[in-house]
Amino acid sequence: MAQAFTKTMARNIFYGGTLFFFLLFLALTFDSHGQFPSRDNRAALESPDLGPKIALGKKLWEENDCIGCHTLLGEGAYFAPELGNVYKRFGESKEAIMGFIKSRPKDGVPGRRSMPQFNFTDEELDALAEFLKYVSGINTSHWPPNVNG
Amino acid sequence: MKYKSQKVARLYFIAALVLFVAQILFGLIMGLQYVMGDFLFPYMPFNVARMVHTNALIVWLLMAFMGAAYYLVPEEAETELAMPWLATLMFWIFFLAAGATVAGYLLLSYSDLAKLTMNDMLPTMGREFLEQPTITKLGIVVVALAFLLNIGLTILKGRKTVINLVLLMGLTGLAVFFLFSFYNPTNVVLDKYYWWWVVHLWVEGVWELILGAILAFVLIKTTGVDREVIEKWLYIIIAMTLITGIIGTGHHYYWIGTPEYWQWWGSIFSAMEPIPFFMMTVFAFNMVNKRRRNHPNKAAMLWALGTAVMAFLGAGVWGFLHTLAPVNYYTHGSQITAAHGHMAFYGAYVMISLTIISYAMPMLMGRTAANSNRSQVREMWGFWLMTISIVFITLFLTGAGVLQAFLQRMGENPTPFMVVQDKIALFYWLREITGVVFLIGLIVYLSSFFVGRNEPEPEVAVAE
Amino acid sequence: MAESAVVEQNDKERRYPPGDLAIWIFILAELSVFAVFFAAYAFTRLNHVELFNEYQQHLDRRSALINTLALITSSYFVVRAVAAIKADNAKGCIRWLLAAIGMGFVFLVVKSMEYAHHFSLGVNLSTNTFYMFYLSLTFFHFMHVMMGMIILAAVAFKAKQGAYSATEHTGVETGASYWHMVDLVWLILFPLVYVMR
Amino acid sequence: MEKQQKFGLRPCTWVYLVLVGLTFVTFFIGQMGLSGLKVALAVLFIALLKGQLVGDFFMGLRRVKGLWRWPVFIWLFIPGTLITTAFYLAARAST
Repeated sequence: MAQAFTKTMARNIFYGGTLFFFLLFLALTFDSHGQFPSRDNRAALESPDLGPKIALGKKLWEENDCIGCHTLLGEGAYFAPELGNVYKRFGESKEAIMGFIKSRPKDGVPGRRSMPQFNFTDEELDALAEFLKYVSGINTSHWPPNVNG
Repeated sequence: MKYKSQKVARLYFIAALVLFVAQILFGLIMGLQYVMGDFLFPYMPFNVARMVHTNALIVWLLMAFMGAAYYLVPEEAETELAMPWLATLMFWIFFLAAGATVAGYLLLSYSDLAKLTMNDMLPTMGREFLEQPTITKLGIVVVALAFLLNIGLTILKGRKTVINLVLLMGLTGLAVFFLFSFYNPTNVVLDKYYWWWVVHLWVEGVWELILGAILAFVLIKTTGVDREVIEKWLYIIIAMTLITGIIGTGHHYYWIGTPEYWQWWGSIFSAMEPIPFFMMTVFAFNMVNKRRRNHPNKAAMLWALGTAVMAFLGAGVWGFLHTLAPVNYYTHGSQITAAHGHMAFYGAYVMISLTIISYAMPMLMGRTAANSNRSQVREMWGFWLMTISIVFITLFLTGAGVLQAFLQRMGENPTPFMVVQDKIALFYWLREITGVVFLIGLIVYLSSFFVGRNEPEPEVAVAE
Repeated sequence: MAESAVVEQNDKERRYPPGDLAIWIFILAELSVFAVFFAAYAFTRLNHVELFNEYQQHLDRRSALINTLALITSSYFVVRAVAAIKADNAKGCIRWLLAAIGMGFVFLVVKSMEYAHHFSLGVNLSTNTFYMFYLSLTFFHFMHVMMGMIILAAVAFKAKQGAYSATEHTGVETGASYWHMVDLVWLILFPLVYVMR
Repeated sequence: MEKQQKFGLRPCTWVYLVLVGLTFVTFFIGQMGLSGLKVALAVLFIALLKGQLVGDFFMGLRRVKGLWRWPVFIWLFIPGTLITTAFYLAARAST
């Protein structure tokens, strides 16, 4: 197909098509922003009581690289359980989550995967649990399929 | 090699290969931790090994891309690099920053590293693939800007070819979308939404421009096919890539709190994403069949064709396997994702990096066009060992993933995560063994740089 | 006319469709996306027949009629533009192209009025599955109309500069092919979304 | 140019008039509120016919030989079949 298609036209399609679909992507992004408030559990974030706790919880989540073993809403590492729904899995109990994190043995469990002992303070534990509770309130279109994540 | 300043690429390529070794070693550690959970615990928890594994990959690919740019841009532009000294300086800054960051990961606890680097001032750490301390991220931006300046000026003062333009667009896009890594709101949905603007728009967007440009360059050089033909294919392929890939971002927006229409938009467009990869395969084989000369560097040709095939398999086929929302509902965040990730990254980006290294390294080492026959044969052994290993790693992880989805997410009595992990341990063992074969392949590959150095280049019959 | 003889010979035995083949690769990609979208609509409707039938009644079929006529007419004008340039009539070609763009504007205005009506009622992509499809399909198509108009305008501009003639008019055919594709998609979209129940 | 004019009109003009006519047919079917499988499929068939006319006469595919003769036909055929199937299943489920 020697001259059936030309470089100029291929170039025009590249520039035009890219611009076109990027604009479409921006339009959908704009619409998504309109929908986020009804799905992203904003009430918890904006509550003067919980908001700062969640923020601290997310900071701890990040500064201990929890995502390096766990998934959160399915994204992260696949070494340890999904935590987006851990609040539900642990019977909607913040105390259970805090207890679990707190009780990890320092030297691990022989022969098995185990979570490190992070020596969090009670305030930090509470913040982390509050963060995980907040995430469990996000509307994820019924994912994961069941409580096991 | 036509221009003296191209030589700076050698530094980048060598560093890239060093980091490649690190990546594989830490991959093996992780693989072992999957089946022997207490291995190196608590000195090196899994997340630390994983950070080194993934970050080393990203940095070495960036190094290889930069090296590729420093090599091919002057040759395409037919002029010396604008500022060779800046390229060397930036290399050392980048390499030392990467080294310091890895040392930080290994020697400090991650939270201490966060404190030390004052993450509080601009918290960006602790998100997958973007674990680097904020200061490292800023360093990457500086290096990227200096690099773009250098490359941009070179292109401006020289011949403007399509390959150079596409490469420059890809690299600019890479730098621009990286800026979204500095946006880190508390709102997890927003955080994730824009996190993908870095990750997806990199690997399924602008990086493919870089891939296309490098592949086109190597094909022009090794096949002698008319530039005009190769360039129009390049345009049409990258056009299809972005047409499908930009809205294809939607396949990450199914279950993270984003509106449900993304399930449709994402499924439909990402289902089209294999098309450009398929076109790339057709293109590469077509060009090689139409070649006007037989280049003495057979190994580079093998890598180029390998890239085209493996990128289609890894990114195209394995991506398609789980991209449709109803399937992804069961496979999201499972070992299927890991399987796809391994073959796609190897097939597309690792292989294109090794393609340009294979093509350019002989010249950078002072040879005319190719390594000796012995060295090339050794290199091809490395190619096959690594490529076949990655295929099996992918198959084993796919097996693990299918079982995981089945046991953990389907059926009447779904099984908890850790129980499932025990049940599929066999696949992890097989994966780890294959990983060792991959390492052997890598060693064989690296050894090819040291054999037959004083032997002559293979002679080739001139094709008509 | 000597030229028309050449043209006819070209027209009789073509291996490739009119215009640059690159645009046809693009057209095929676009058509595939729409095809999947149509099939998705039909099969999703299968599970929500009543919802789809109910909300279909909320659409303004009269606007859709006007729009269908606008696009068909516009497509026809583009056919005449190609015929004009094949007769070496660049002025006529430009006039037909401008008329086609004008019909495109009619489409955009009418469709925007429809959208304004829906938005004033608070309808959006997340309202329900029917509206998700209705808005996605029509808006995606809407953007194609805009894109097509830009392409036609570019072709008209180049024609004005004298870039095309009876012997060299691939550019006109390329733009025309794209525009017909936009029309073609709407011809299926209109009955599927507005009428079939 | 267009030699085979009939009643002084070009083929493309005839096609245009047919397209307009068929559009009104579809519209009135909608206005009359007709529903049911047969009506839906009739409407679909009209649409596919219109699509084929556009492909053949407007896009000029009728003059193309070989592979490229068929993209529009195939494009109409596959979604047409799928839509027919889906509407058939929907109608069967509701009775």
